[in-house]
Amino acid sequence: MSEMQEFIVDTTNKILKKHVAKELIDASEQGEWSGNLWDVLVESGLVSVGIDEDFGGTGGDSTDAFAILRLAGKYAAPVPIFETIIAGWLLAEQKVETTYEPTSFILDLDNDLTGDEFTLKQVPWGRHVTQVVYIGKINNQYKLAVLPTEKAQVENNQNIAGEPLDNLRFKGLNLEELTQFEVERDSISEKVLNYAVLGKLAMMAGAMEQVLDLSVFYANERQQFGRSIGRFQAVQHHLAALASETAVVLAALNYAIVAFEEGSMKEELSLAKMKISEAAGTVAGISHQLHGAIGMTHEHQLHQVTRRLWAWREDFGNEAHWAKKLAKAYIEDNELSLWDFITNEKRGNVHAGSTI
Amino acid sequence: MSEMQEFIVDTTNKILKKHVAKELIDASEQGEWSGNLWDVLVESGLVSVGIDEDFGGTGGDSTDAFAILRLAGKYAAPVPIFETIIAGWLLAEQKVETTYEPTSFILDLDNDLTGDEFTLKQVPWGRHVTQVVYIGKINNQYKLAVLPTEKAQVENNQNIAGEPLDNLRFKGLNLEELTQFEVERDSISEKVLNYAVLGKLAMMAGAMEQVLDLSVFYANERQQFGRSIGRFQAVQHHLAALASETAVVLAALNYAIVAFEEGSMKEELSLAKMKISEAAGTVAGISHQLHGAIGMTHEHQLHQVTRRLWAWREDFGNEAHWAKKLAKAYIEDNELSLWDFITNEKRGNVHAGSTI
Amino acid sequence: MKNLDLPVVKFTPEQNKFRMEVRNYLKSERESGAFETTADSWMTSYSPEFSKKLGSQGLIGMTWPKQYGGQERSAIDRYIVTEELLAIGAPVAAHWFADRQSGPLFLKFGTDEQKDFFLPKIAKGECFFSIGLSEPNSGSDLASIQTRAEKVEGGWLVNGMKIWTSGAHHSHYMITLCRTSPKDEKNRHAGMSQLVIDLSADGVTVQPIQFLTGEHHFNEVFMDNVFVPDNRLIGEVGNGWKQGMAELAYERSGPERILSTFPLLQEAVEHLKEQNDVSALAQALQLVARMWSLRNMSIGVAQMLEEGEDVSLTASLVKDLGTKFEQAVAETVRLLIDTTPSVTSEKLIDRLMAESVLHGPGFTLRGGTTEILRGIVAKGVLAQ
Amino acid sequence: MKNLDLPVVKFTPEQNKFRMEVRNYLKSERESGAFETTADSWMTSYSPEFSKKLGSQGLIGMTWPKQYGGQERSAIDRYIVTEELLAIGAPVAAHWFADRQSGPLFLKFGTDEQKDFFLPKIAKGECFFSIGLSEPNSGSDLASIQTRAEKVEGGWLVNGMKIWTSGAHHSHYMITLCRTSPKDEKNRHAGMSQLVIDLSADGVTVQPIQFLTGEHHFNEVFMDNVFVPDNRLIGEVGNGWKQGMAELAYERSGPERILSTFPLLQEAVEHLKEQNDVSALAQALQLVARMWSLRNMSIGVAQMLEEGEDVSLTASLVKDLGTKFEQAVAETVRLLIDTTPSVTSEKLIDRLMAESVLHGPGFTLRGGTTEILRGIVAKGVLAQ
Repeated sequence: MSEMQEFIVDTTNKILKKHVAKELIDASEQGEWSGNLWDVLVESGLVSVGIDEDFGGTGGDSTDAFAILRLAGKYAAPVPIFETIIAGWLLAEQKVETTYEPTSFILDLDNDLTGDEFTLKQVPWGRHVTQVVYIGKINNQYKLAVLPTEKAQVENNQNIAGEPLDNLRFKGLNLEELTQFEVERDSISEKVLNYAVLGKLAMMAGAMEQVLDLSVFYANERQQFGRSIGRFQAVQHHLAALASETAVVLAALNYAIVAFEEGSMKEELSLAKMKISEAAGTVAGISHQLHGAIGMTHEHQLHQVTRRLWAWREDFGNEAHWAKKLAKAYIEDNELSLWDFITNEKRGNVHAGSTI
Repeated sequence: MSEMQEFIVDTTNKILKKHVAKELIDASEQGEWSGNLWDVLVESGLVSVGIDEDFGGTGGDSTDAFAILRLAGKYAAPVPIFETIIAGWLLAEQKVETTYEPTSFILDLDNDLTGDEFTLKQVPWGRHVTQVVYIGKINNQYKLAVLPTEKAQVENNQNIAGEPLDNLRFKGLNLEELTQFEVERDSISEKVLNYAVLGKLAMMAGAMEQVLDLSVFYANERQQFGRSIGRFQAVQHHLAALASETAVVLAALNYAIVAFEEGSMKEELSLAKMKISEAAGTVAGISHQLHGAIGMTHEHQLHQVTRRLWAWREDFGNEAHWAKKLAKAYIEDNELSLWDFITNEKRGNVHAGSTI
Repeated sequence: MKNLDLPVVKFTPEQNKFRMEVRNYLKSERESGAFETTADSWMTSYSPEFSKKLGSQGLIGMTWPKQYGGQERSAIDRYIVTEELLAIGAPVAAHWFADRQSGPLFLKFGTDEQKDFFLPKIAKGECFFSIGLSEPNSGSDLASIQTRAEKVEGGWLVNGMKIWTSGAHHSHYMITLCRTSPKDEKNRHAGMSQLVIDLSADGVTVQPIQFLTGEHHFNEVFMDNVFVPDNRLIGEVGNGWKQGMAELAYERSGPERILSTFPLLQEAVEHLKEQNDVSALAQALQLVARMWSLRNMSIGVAQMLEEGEDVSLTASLVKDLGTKFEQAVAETVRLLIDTTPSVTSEKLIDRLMAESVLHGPGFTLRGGTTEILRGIVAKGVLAQ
Repeated sequence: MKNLDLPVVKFTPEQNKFRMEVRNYLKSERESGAFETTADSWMTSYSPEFSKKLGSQGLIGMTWPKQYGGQERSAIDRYIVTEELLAIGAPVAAHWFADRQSGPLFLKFGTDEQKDFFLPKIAKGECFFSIGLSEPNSGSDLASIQTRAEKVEGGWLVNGMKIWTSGAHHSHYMITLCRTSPKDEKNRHAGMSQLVIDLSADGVTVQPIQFLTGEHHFNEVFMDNVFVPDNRLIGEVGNGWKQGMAELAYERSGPERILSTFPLLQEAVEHLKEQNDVSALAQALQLVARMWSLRNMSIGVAQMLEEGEDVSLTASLVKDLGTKFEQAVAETVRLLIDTTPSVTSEKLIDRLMAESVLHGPGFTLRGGTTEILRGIVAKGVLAQ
């Protein structure tokens, strides 16, 4: 980790530790906006990392941003930091200055906006963002466009983690007047998925770290039959499995991030998504078995991370979805034997720039 | 269980307990013929149960035969009793008197015997049987035929359990002169599979009972860190899982047998095969984990049953094979909702005869 | 090792006919809007109105003597009704414990007065019970409970606290395990008794424990000098542990240990059938094979219970396997069908998936954790 | 909780080139009939000729000083070679332990004379070692070993018995953990020492323990007044336990904990690719995703070992996950492709399946059972 990155991680950690209490997450799930937390993150420049200062960003690279998102996942920070960072990257690439406003994005290639009434379905944090970066068709042309939410009617909906996933009904918006850019379907889709999947994977890895921490704490703390439950073999097995899964998830994540940073990422994204989405359910399940009844209560913190794991593992397609995608590519585009495929390293001599 | 069946089970149990020692199985896997055991089984009439006395059988019904096969599986009896019983049923249905000779059968619908040189591949117990009931084409017509093995050249091969699975090269056999019967492809195939799958499932259930017995014995016997390993939580979990799987396998088997006996069997066969083949691997794996290193030795008895479970679970198609078959039928032939399908009981008012 | 074979139960034509009647009744109720299908409905879907309807149809306390409002039907008939209710995900949480545990407990250990007083009301679907067992820090070690009942003139004075009490905020009574004499370390299970506590009595306070979804099913029940008259003691003083354990056998092997997530499986199978997706349907049907086998087992145990045989081992086996199966449904289905699990979704499969995932961890915890069950089973098999 | 991140290792272009050289060499060896691909080859596929060839190619003892016949290459280079050998299922059992454990042990604790004497021969692929640890009834509790070495004039007199000793019937030496002073219940791991026993010495008897398949890999080694000269003691008297445990770290996280069944996976993937079976291939690739992640982890641990960091926790994690993965390969593949597993089959996939299934149970037993590893890990994480 570079010194710069250590500093960013340290700062982020301090901010989130201080500002994200269980009650804040509860309130957010009840519909409140975590305004204070958001303001602090904005002021610290954390919602615009990976964007060059020329476009109003904070600088740093995408690896720094993924490190921030990993912590956001760990603390279950109830703000659209993931969406804002990635929307910011997409806009900066179109040379749009970043605004520091809470921003969402949605990739919906089958959608075609026409006329002056249309709906965006399942927009993450829809009710709380001031703009949505939409990637889909407008009048039958693929566009990346910025939709201000001011005039949108919000239909509340939420994912399994209680995060907003709202339908936005737009009315009276002039599609011609939007900030918008023509894009090529496949390349924009790949780009958005690269950012989004990696970002979510980082958040999932962070959430798993938190699950492990909570489990270790509980196993040390909780007494039964006169001794701490960490001394029971079954509980030890649970802890070992949690530690194993977390470590292997980090190994998947870190390799994918390095490949991305170096501009050589190919199947690493699929493989990391496949492994990490699979691990999410394992980790959540084991931690609940370990925590017993207390972990099933709203009062305990565990569910705030496990529900996020259950939600996030499905985002942008779960492991089975990506496995099928990879299988198709493997059959169609790949001439290598499996071992050649696994050890095929084009990395090490590629050094693409990583600041966006 | 009827009194008659209790008597049969009791007799079989006594015979197998007395005659099937580990050394006998070892010798069989080395290629020896378990002649003594076979003779006792023949004399007791156990290889011809379920065949009417009119055709030289011992009487009794198929349920009795499945009870015998369950014990044969439990003791890993190294003789072609499964093959002989089922071949006997198939012949009796064609009014061929049963011979008490060790007999194998093979269902190979894609094979077409012509001329005077042909090969039967992977014939169970091929080297030790005097005849094979062949179900497949002869000169492009579906037939059930009896092939004497006298003139066949044997190419030794074996399954993962060390049971013979030999290629028989026939030469100079006059196909015209064989005892043979025209059969209808689909109905004969279904019939043979019904008998064969149920019989093998009974053997697998018996093998699982044996695995559980061996495991319980070992857990009580083996000492570590100064106490019997049955007192360790991890070992207890293993034992509980073994008992659970064995019990649920018996529940699957017994329901399928009753349905068969009543002539109402439909998807019960697939469901039982799917569950029991799945359980076989679980049970074998857990028992080895429980036994540790000793279970990996040839000296210990465990592998004689676990290797059979690993072999038998693949016989006549494994669980995935049957699941696909059932899925196709479910899509094509079934109008019921899942719950209607599961609870669809035509039984209870059907009383088909069961003696073959 | 004891034989693990269970009886094979064949439903009679009459039973199958009865099943179809119940099924059609429930379908028409659902169509008329009386309820919506949910996963895990027996734990979470509460409707006193619907319970009353079931009572009026004779579907509660079905096996009990007619003299107490029952129908004197067989355990298998009751099994059929239970299955149908769960398979359609009907709202049965209100009367569940009264029907499953409290009624049978009264029949076995209760006085005539208790039977006369409670059973007809339960059977009508008008009287709901909770079970007061766990306490803070008792964890899996129920012998360590501290709620105590002190003998006073004409009754008992109860002080203490129960936790994880399902439905106490709706129920009329709670069957409460209390210490009636001090703990004896040599016989840790002695000295406990079961008392029926009126949840509206003075000194009783019910406080919600929010479920992780924010839903309210569980409670803490505080008892501060609650007076319980002598005629509300069940069975014998000091015999509470044994009575309570017998009660638990009823709850281990029923269809509710297999079918909690069945509505999701059904929805998934219909979807895959429509899609003609043989490969994915095959994987879903592998779950059906597990379920079919488990169901055979569970019906076999029901039959043994009916015949008064000891099912402590086999019932534990069913629960261990069944609850794992219930969890496996969601984890398998999500790999076969793309969903966005959400309790607020308008898509049925998304909602059932959310319910199944969120409630999933509880399946292997409630009614004896996996660890406890496996301990019981292991001791059972090792001893044989 | 300590951070579980491991270093990300990027192979350099030189390393990738080296990998291709090794791969091409092995492929040409296989084509020329020098060996057949097998699953679990590092444990079961024994060929002194092939070991010698590898030695002559500089592929044994690669990281050791040139002065002792090594190549002074990096741990990552060695990692690459190990991977390539396992992926192709080459017969490497003969020299495996000498290369992996005994050599590094001598380098760390051995005398100059020992290094001079043993290392060059090992590196040439001409000197094979076994590891004498387990004893009958020692089970997982190695502190309870009873083989004892008594000090005599000019050396030690060893009496006792070792069990599960891989390859002792082929090996020249066995590094033997012995008691050199009586057991102290307060410090159970004290008083043990490591001696190099010449397996051709007087008093040594090697008896086969047949593997469940009938194959001969394991042995019992009896030592009856075996004289071991002073210069065959490794390291310090009484320090044998510590030295031995350090040795174990080398064996926990290597590619052999991931790749034992890789030949089967490769064969299956090729088959499914040919069949254009997207759905089944997707399931096989889910295994590949696990393997890729594990491999990243294993390489990270190798890097830490190279840097002299403590890997006791992380190496145990790799082994626990890796061996489970190795087992999962056969259990998954069999559901995707119809096979008739048979060691005598002419069909490669049937044979690889048989080998993988039959050896499978051993993966999670050898080198520390799942139970032991999980205990180590749990204690590790609880203490942090």
